Amino acid sequence: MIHWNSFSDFIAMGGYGLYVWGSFGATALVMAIEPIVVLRNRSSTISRLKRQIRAENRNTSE
Amino acid sequence: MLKIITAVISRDLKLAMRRQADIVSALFFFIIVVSLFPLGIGPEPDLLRKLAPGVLWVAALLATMLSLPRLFADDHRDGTLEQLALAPHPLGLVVTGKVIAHWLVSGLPLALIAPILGIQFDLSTEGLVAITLAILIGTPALSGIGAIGAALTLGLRGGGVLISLLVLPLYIPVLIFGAGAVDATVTGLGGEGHLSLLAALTFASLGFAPWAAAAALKIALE
Amino acid sequence: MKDRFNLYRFASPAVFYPLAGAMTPYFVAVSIVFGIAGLWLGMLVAPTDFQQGEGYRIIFIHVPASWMSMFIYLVMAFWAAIGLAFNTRLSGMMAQALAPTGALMAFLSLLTGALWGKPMWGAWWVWDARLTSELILLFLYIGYMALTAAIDDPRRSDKAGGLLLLVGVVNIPIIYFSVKWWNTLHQGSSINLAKSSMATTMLWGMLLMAMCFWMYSIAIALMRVRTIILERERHSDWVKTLLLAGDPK
Amino acid sequence: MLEADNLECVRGDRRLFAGLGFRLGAGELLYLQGKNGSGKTSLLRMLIGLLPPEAGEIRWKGATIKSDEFRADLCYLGHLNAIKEELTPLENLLAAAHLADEVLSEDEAMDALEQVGLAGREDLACKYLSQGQKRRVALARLVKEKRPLWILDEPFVALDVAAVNWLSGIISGHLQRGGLAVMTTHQLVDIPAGTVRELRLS
Repeated sequence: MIHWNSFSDFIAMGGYGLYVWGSFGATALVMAIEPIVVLRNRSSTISRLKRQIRAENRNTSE
Repeated sequence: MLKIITAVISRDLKLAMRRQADIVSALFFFIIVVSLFPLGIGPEPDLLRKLAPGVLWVAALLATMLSLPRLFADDHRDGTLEQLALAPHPLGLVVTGKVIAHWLVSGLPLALIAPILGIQFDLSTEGLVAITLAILIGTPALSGIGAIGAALTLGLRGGGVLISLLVLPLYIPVLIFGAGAVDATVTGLGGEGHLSLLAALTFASLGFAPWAAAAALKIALE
Repeated sequence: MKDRFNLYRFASPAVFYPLAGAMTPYFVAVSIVFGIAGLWLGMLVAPTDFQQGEGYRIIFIHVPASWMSMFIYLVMAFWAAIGLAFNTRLSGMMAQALAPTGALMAFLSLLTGALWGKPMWGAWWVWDARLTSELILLFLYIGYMALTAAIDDPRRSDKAGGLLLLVGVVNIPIIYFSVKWWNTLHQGSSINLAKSSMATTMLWGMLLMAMCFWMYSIAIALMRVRTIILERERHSDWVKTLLLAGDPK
Repeated sequence: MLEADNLECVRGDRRLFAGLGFRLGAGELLYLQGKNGSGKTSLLRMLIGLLPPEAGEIRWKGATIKSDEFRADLCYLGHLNAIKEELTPLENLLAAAHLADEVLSEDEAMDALEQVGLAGREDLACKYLSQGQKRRVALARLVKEKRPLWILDEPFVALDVAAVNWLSGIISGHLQRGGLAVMTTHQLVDIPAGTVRELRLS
């Protein structure tokens, strides 16, 4: 069922290896970095908001 | 319905006449930008003739965009825009008047001066007629679509650059058919097809864009 | 104020926030499953294309990315229309959450298009009608993100951005046909990216990858919208209690 | 008859006021009191239809204010003078009237300008006028104003005593003719005619 007869053929990709793995690599990179950026943004927003809320509570409680 | 549009047009034209610096500066921008290209590309006539439609049209696009912020910004700053929004007429009609007034002050002069610049590019007489006609027919669409960009970015910092980001992609069909019309005429294919499509774009823009710009103004005036 | 039962109560950010949090993992999982199946079919099982050899396999990324860049823009325009019509705050947030992913999809489509074009037609960039329209679509995304970033007041930024999306979505067919006209006028041949007869495995591979990209986009949008909700609703009580009750999931 | 009920205004993320309502009949003036930032200007912008309320409704003569008819009855004077610097006072008055579908002859405009003490400066471009004079050009619109509903945002600000008395005379004349007015102001000015009602925004 597998089209390729050896792993090295698979990597060579009929001579188009650079282009095929280039585009897959780029896509994989994007789909890895984007979630990381979103999550880091989320945690920084949460910590910033927490500080703001604590600051507000401290002002109101004084 | 026409009364409010003509009222807005006459007001804006009177204002424009009082401050001719803006009209002339956009015109000189057009002239200078167009004249730069031969200096960059080189003087061979046949190359310049080939590039003329594209260069003239892109320069016309940029010149129109330069004067877009003025459409609403001055009125917004001195409070007259609010009064216009409170006029007992649909805001879309008021904006239509402003768009036409803007075209009379920006698009029309560009069309009148285009043939003279065409000579720099060694365009044939049919080419000169075609470029003038194309810019005459196409620039109202630029003013219409541009009004949407001007309304959306009203009062925003960095509005000038922002407008170009919003509006240039929407200008592409006008550019394609505008430049295409001249190109087709010059190469003998006949530019009627392009000009009719350009006219269609202009009517569609003048018909719909002011209402979208009016909605954007209402958002900005909130 | 009597609490009316209506759709808006469900669209309220406070209700949607935990919901989105719960759904995200499922979308991630489904996306991974589709991805593996798609790659398995596309990369391992699908035969060589008699015309383009093995290079055609880039379509398993290029076409899904192009579809998604288009689809996300339409979904954003849908949310914009809802937001402008019903004045619901959440729809504006959804549109803003989708924009970066849509732009990335458009960028990926262009990148993979270039990587595909180089071996096939010898040039990194070909002024093909579809690729050019994709480039313009990327400009539209950048315009939307620039406008919404330039406006501080969230409500105005949603409405102005929404209006730009609606204007953009009306212009997309016009842009596409004018580019097509321009392309056939100057070049005659329009390169058909997937003209060769599609073996069923190829077709399924592409469809599965498209589903993978779709689920991925939803998951990312849900994650991003939760941050936007927190940011915008920071003054409301439910956010304060949520944040003070330790690390919110 | 201007009615507002259950109005709510949210600015940014602060709710400025909620459940606000009032009725204003012919010949009545509504004073909007409240310190800065209490939502006075936002309420005015709601009344003129530029700012949609978060909740609640405003009716003029029983109908919604989102109509050309309402705007035909409305005269709004904001903080800004709403005059074009390049035009002369006369041109400004005539242009404003023309855009608002109002009949204003040149003589009436000249007379109005005279009343605000701009006699002789009718044909001087407004950019050459002082700030006070520009304000008076804006106020000159009220002299011949026939529209029934006036909404004025701090009309007395930066006016000398004589101008304040003159303006209160104009407003009371408007009220006597059965007009309505909604006004925000810092210093309480007594308006001789019409019934004055107050609405305080906490």
